[in-house]
Amino acid sequence: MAIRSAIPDAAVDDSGQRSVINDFSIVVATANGTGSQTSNLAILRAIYKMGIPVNGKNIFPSNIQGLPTWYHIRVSKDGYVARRENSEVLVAFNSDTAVQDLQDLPSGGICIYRDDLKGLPERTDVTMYPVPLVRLLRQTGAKGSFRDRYTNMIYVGVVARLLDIDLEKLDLALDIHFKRRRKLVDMNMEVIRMAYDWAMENLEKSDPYRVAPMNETEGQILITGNEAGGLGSIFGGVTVCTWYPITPSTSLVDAINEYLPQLRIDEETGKATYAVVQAEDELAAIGMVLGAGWVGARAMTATSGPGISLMTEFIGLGYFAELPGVVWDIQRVGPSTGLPTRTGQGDVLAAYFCGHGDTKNVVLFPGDVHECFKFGTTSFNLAEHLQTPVFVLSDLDLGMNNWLSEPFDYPEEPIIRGKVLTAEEVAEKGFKRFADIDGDGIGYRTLPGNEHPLSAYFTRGTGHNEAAVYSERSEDWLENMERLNRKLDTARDLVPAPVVDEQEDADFGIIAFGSTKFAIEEARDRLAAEGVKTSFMRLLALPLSNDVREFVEKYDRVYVVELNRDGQMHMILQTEMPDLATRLVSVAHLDGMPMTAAWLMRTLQEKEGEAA
Amino acid sequence: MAIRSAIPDAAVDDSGQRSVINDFSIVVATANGTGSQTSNLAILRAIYKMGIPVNGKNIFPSNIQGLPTWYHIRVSKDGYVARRENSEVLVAFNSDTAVQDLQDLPSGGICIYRDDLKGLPERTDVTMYPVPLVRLLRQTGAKGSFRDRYTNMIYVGVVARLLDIDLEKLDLALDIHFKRRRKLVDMNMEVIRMAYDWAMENLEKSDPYRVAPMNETEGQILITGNEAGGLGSIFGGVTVCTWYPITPSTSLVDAINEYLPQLRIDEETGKATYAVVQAEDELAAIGMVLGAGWVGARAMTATSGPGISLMTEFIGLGYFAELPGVVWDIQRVGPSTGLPTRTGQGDVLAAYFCGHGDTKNVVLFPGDVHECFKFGTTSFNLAEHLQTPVFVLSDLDLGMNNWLSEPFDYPEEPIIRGKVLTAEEVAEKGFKRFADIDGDGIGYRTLPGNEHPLSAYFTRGTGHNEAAVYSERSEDWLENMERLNRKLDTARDLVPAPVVDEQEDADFGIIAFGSTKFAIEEARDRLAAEGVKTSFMRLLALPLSNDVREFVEKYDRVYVVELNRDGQMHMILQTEMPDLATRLVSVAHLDGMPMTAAWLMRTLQEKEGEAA
Amino acid sequence: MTSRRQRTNSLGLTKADYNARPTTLCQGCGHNSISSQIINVAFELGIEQHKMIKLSGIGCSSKSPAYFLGGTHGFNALHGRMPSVATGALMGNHQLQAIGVSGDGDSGSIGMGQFKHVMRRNLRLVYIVENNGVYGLTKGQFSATADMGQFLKYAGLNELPPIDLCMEAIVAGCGFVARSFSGDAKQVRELLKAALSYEGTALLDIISPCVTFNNDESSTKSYPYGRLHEVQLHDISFVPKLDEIEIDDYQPGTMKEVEMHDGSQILLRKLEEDYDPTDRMGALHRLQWAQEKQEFITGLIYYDNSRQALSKVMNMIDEPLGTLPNEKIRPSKEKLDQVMENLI
Amino acid sequence: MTSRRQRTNSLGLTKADYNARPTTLCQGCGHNSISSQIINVAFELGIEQHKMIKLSGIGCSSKSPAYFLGGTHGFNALHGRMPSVATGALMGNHQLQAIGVSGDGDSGSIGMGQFKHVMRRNLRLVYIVENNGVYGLTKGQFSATADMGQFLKYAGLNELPPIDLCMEAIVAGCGFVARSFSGDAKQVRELLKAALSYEGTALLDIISPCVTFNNDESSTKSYPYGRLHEVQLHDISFVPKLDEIEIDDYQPGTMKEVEMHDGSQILLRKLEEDYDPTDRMGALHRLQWAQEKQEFITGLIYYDNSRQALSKVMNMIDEPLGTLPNEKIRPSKEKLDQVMENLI
Ligand SMILES: Cc1ncc(C[n+]2csc(CCOP(=O)(O)OP(=O)(O)O)c2C)c(N)n1
Ligand SMILES: Cc1ncc(C[n+]2csc(CCOP(=O)(O)OP(=O)(O)O)c2C)c(N)n1
Ligand code: SF4
Ligand code: SF4
Ligand SMILES: [Mg+2]
Ligand SMILES: [Mg+2]
Repeated sequence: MAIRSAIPDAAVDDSGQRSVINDFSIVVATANGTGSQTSNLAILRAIYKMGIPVNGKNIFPSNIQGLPTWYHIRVSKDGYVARRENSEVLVAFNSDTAVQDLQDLPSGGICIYRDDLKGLPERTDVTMYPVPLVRLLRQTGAKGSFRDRYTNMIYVGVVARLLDIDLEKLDLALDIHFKRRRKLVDMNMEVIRMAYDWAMENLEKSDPYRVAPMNETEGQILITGNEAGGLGSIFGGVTVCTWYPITPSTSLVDAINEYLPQLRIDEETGKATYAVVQAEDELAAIGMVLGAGWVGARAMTATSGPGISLMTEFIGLGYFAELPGVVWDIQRVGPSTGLPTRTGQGDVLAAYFCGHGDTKNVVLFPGDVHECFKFGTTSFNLAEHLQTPVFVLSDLDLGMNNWLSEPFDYPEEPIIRGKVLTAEEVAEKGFKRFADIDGDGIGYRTLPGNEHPLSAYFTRGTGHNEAAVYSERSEDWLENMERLNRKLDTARDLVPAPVVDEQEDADFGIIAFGSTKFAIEEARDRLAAEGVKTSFMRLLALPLSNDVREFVEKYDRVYVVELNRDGQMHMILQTEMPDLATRLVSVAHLDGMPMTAAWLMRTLQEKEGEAA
Repeated sequence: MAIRSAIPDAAVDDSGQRSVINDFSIVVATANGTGSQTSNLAILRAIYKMGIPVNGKNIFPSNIQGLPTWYHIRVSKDGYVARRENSEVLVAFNSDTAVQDLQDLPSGGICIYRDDLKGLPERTDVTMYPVPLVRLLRQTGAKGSFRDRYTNMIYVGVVARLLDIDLEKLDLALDIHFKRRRKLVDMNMEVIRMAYDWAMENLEKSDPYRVAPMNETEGQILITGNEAGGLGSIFGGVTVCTWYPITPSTSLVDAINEYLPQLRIDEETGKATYAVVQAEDELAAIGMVLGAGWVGARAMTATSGPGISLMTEFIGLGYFAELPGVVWDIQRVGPSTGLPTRTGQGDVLAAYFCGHGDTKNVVLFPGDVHECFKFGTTSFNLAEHLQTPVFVLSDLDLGMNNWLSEPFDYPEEPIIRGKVLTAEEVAEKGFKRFADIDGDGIGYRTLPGNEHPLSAYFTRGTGHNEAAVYSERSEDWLENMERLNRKLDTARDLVPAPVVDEQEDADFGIIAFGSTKFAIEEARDRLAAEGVKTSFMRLLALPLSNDVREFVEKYDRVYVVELNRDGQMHMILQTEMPDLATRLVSVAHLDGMPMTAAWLMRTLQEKEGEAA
Repeated sequence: MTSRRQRTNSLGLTKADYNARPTTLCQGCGHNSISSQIINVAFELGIEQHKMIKLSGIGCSSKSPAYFLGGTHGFNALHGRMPSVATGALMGNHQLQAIGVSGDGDSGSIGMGQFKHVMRRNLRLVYIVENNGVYGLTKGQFSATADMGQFLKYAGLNELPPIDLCMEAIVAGCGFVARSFSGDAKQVRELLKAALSYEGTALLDIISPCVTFNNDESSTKSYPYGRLHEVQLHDISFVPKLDEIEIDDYQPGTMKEVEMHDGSQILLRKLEEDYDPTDRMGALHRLQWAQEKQEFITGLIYYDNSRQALSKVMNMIDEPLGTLPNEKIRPSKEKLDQVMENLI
Repeated sequence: MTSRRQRTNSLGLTKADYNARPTTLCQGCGHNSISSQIINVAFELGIEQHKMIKLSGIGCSSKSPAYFLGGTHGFNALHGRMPSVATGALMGNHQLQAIGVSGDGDSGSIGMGQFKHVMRRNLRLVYIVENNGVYGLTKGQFSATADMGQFLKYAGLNELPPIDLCMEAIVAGCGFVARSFSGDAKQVRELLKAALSYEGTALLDIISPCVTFNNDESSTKSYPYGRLHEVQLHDISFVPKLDEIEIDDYQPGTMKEVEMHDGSQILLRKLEEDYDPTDRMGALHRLQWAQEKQEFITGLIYYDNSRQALSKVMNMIDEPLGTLPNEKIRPSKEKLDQVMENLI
């Protein structure tokens, strides 16, 4: 099983020229806070408007201005969207990193660089395209902060020329970006055109990389996981959303704040059917969620690792007092403050066992923007049905980057409010808050405001009996905790089942979750092309549903692939299937970057070598 | 393997009377806040001053006054100190619980009760001793709050008479309790004697239970685990102790506060060599610990489950920024506020994995008061040597109850301050905070105040390189996290090794930790008596040392015994030894009460039955 | 037994209907008196229990909601975190009237941040601090409201200055700030009634002695001290909007009437000549002065109803959010398609 | 290049010796000016860097300790938790002089509780809030010090009243409370010097504009607003204890001298006639007034040195606890035996 070279084989096109079409990556190196995001998104959008599958990943620093940022654009005719280890096209516009950036450029690649960069290494194995930035800038007449913005438009023009990006599509991209404010669009297009023209005249294209129109993105939307999650929550019926800003979760609540007024103002009264509260911290944010859940609201918050740590005490309360609530954790790299602008999957244990004493929480793992949208409904339904906090673990890569996707269908999953008794039902059947009438571990609850005098009870984090009365009796404690375990078992059947793709006579199995799916799918295709057959189970939730066992039983080796150091999901799988523990092989790695297919292939190959 | 009856076989003594000597339990049922603790401790002390091994356990409610409290005294000539399921001698002085208390009395037992109790069940299989409380109280002439206290002394007198407790020893016990304030002692002894005399005249002893002097407790001390831990910390060199009150940890800091002025005032200056700060909450308490650890102090805090949850974010910082600090967690029953006055071992996962991202912490498990004392030094040494937060997981049973013990030896373990560079050493060798010079994962640190200009560095929870400079580079992150893992491996060799007691040809192994050791030892003795051989490994720490694997490899079945619902240690053991996972059988149970040998035997028997 | 007709209120309920489980607090604990007054007030005002919620943190004080208004849903939250839970509950259902009970440790120590921020937000919440200067439930440590220089058997000498929760509330933007004494039943009642009519967060800082750990007369939080030293700023009475107001002995300049949003009135018969509870600076001044002189002033210390309750500020629909029908909380397919259209 | 002799201070160090890593904050950020003033002051006072520590929470502001005094140990803690870490550090070594840097979000939102309690404890800490009314690092949300009614592009309209950290500090017991403006370099410097001489916690609430997210002139936390509206209460100068004091133009009644514990003096040339920073009530009053009138007052708002630093209150041994030799921290065998004896 050989690993393919990172650079796709160049083909020879009709004109007899060696060419690589729609299958390469671009990396744009700039400093943040200069507006380069606008330029990068314009390139991304223009390519996708040309019908070509494309994906953008922003590798940005944890500050506001002036530190290195890399924007990776993967153009892939086959629709692969995972990160690639190398980019063939480098736009070296950041003097602080240019030397290293150029060193990292693979042989055969091209480097578009501002010609005032000093001390660049000599490389004869790549094509160098210098851009006389200062002169071109002078031509624009830009002053002050415009200099930065126009700098970025200049590389757009040059890239467009060199890669054959359609100027019309660039115009369209900017038009979308600037929300039809034509003046802005025109000003920027002017610079782009100027640079384009300059490049046309002055740069001789001598490399194989270019794009060519396809028809693969028609009708697709471009959206981040956080926007999708925010929209999903709105269509899932969120009524109370509380939060405290933290990267990379902030844009999820931003999306909610943006869309709510347009989607959820009551038409009759013109009033809000929702409340969004910026809390003073995460302790307050989760406290509000549980308070709101208690009175019946579909309540949520969004945060990241440090916020989860701070919420631990409240999550334990939510688990034990059986309060619904949804917590989106857009994972970044921990422990501690860690790398706030890098991606990972390190909060699996923190979420699943969040709380002291014996707690186990329901956790969902969306793997793409579709699932982010979908789980907006699913998470609330589970939280209300199971009367417990539900985590949704996304990550920075999925959450903050833009993904091409089919538009979202209207949710099929109905809004389910769980076992809530009305006053009439209390009158009819009586009410014992924690009685396990249905044998599924889930009691019936009443909401404050219920007029029946027997509906009132006291919610608490202290020991209680079936009737919700304070109790220190051993039997009450035991029964209650056993019922909570039963409830978790009920959850196994309710949570979304894993997505399975099995190949007959597969050499081994792979289990993973979340956004690593893109790298895994690509790696599987490439392995298959080399004759290695694999089966893939993508977990969508904890607790594990029972089909996980069946899957593992089928394979001698099941690789558990995840973006963390300790193999956290691997641990959980082992403890739930001790008899199969030795089949489960951990493939865990965390360096802050999204997983690549190449890394995964290499690692699987090594491990398979060891196993052989 | 039959389980023995809870009541020890009665023997026939010299005088031909059936008698059970020094081998039974007493339970005193009262309400809290009435001063009954003084009476119960007096009984306990008097018995131990008679040379008889004895243990007392207070089962008290989470309020201040008026709710049911049970004080269990186990008298055991063989020195067993675990809780027993039944007590043969009931002192029924709480009208709220008397009916149930009497129902729980095993056949053949005796009930000493106030004769104003209403509606007691008729039982012919037990001996009833009514006490005319009101009349006796009137005789004392007690008024106001004295009525409560004397009520309690009255049962002391009756119990003393019926069980043959030496009045001299009771006098001695009160003398100790009241710190030689003879007037108080005499007032109370007068009531005791009065009740004793009344019982002598009016109650005919017709049951077998009594105590008789032995010589088994000579020179032993009576101490709680929390006092031992507090003292241990003082001899371990604590300099900064911060805390926020929470049951059942408060008395640990109380002991520190009590002993520090007598042990650690600097003799020359009369000033304090320590600082104890009551923080505004647990977040602040742990923040102070880490700040103090950073400047070189041996800093600690004590808390319980809810406090651990609140400390999660800071513990992650301590782990990642590599700051020493000690956190005593005197475990109570969780999740959430749970049962604040009941015991358990439910914080194993919460402590070991405390923090989001990939964290793993060092955790110590004292099993008796000796180890509580000892770990006062060990915990600080590990924290400073490993530059990381160290948990000490005790529990309410061990921490708050009084235990007979040999006096503590002066610590053999020297005070170790870890790898701290002086200004001279920095000048000589240079300084790179996180360089792994010794290959053990532990860098050298400098303390603020170090005069060498190169000694200063910036401590942070964000990504950093070897030189402690902020870094978002993937390689730096990876290297650093791998080094932290190496450090954890180093810890495996440094933490106290498990205590092992193996029997040849043992039928199975047992792994446990903490205060369950008493029930386990008793159960093993009783099993041995029935021909069942067992080997026992008591873990003293996480991460696991390497001998754990060796132990498990020897037995087909290893029962992992713990006081929680989810078998938390069992999970950790499984994940660390997947190849042996199926040998590890979880024996987990949590109802708030200390474990009993009888329960354990029953459970092991069942499981062995299943295995057979 | 003779069956005496029991007094009933406007709803035909007896006072006993407002009881809950028997208290497990110490006999004589100030907190119990406050619970009684809550029961009295609810009975007298004819409150419908299901229209209320009661919340608390952790502590002896925070247990008390279990001992009043058994027909009201209650939430015993975490130590210091009642305010956030109350905020969430009142966002989820702003029709409910909320009583939050906390302690001085619960609000002044661990809960300081949430205390300040709930005051800023101004939800419709009666926030009662049962202030005894001590941690009752954990047996006698000093809380942040204990006086500097105070000595306690358990805790020794307190060397930190006290936090004055009334001052804190005013500074944080609270518009109804009162101090009272659990031994002053009438005042507690009238303040409670007024607070329940207030359309925002109302703080009642009620000195409520801990008879077990802090009741020595040397403590400003003790019964003996309170009884001897209480200085009422005014004699307060609350007049619900429906009542005919009848003021006997009206003397000009001795009475201040405060008109509330819902039409009720607070009548203040001035005891301290020029105290004006609507003057923010004056209120701070008076508190500061009282702190320096260790004076135990009680009454309505500050009143302002210029701020709107948060639910109004947020323009929330009249119905409780928590129980809106599914049609109102899931937008239509057309709307989704529109959104998708814009993302293409 | 010509080698000009660089100015050196009493330790023979140049100003550059007080630099640290280059800033990564935005160009023009107010926080950078404050860092510069810290460097200037340390240079001018001839501070030995190893005798200090610098601490912070999380935020743009909290990054700044990485950009001054490179020879000083630093601790970048958690969001809102600098005070507790500083407290621990100063318990472990009370010989150190501590500068804590925080932001308005860091101190006023998530850190409110720790802010209040560190003020109560009164450790020797210069507590600087780099106050820009906004969350810089998370890109422009309102913080708790933002003005009511303010509008921001990102965050919309702020509908909550601002928290005034000076008022909060005074109410909590802080004895050195100042407000300044990062655009007023001289005042920042003099206040910093005085704060460093203060034997307790000194709060410097420095309005420090966020040029990226909150620098519109309509914002009271912007440069344009600050430049136009700053009202200095006095012209402040700090005179270290060794200096000969020479006051020119001395006019009776126009100058106030404040004598500090260590013999230094703060000279206040009155600009606002009857402002007396040693009058606690007056200070609260003035702040309250300024808040109502949206006046931007700067200067030493409150000064009181009657409270002792915590290490004195706790009667701590002179040497730092953290580095006491083992003999001093482990009691003798005899002492253990004695304790054991008493437990038998
Ligand atoms: C996180 C957490 N820390 C500590 C405790 C322990 N605790 C329970 S009540 C209490 C103090 C209560 O004091 P206060 O609020 O004044 O109430 P009081 O009992 O005096 O009425 C403490 C520290 C807890 N329950 N949770
Ligand atoms: C527990 C936690 N929650 C949230 C964050 C994200 N965060 C980082 S800085 C910041 C706000 C900083 O605002 P401020 O203190 O005013 O500093 P500024 O950036 O304005 O100087 C937040 C919310 C975090 N780091 N940790
Ligand atoms: S301990 Fe104090 S506060 Fe608690 S119930 Fe008893 S008297 Fe009340
Ligand atoms: S975002 Fe604002 S606060 Fe942060 S560095 Fe830039 S200007 Fe300063
Ligand atoms: Mg209290
Ligand atoms: Mg700010």
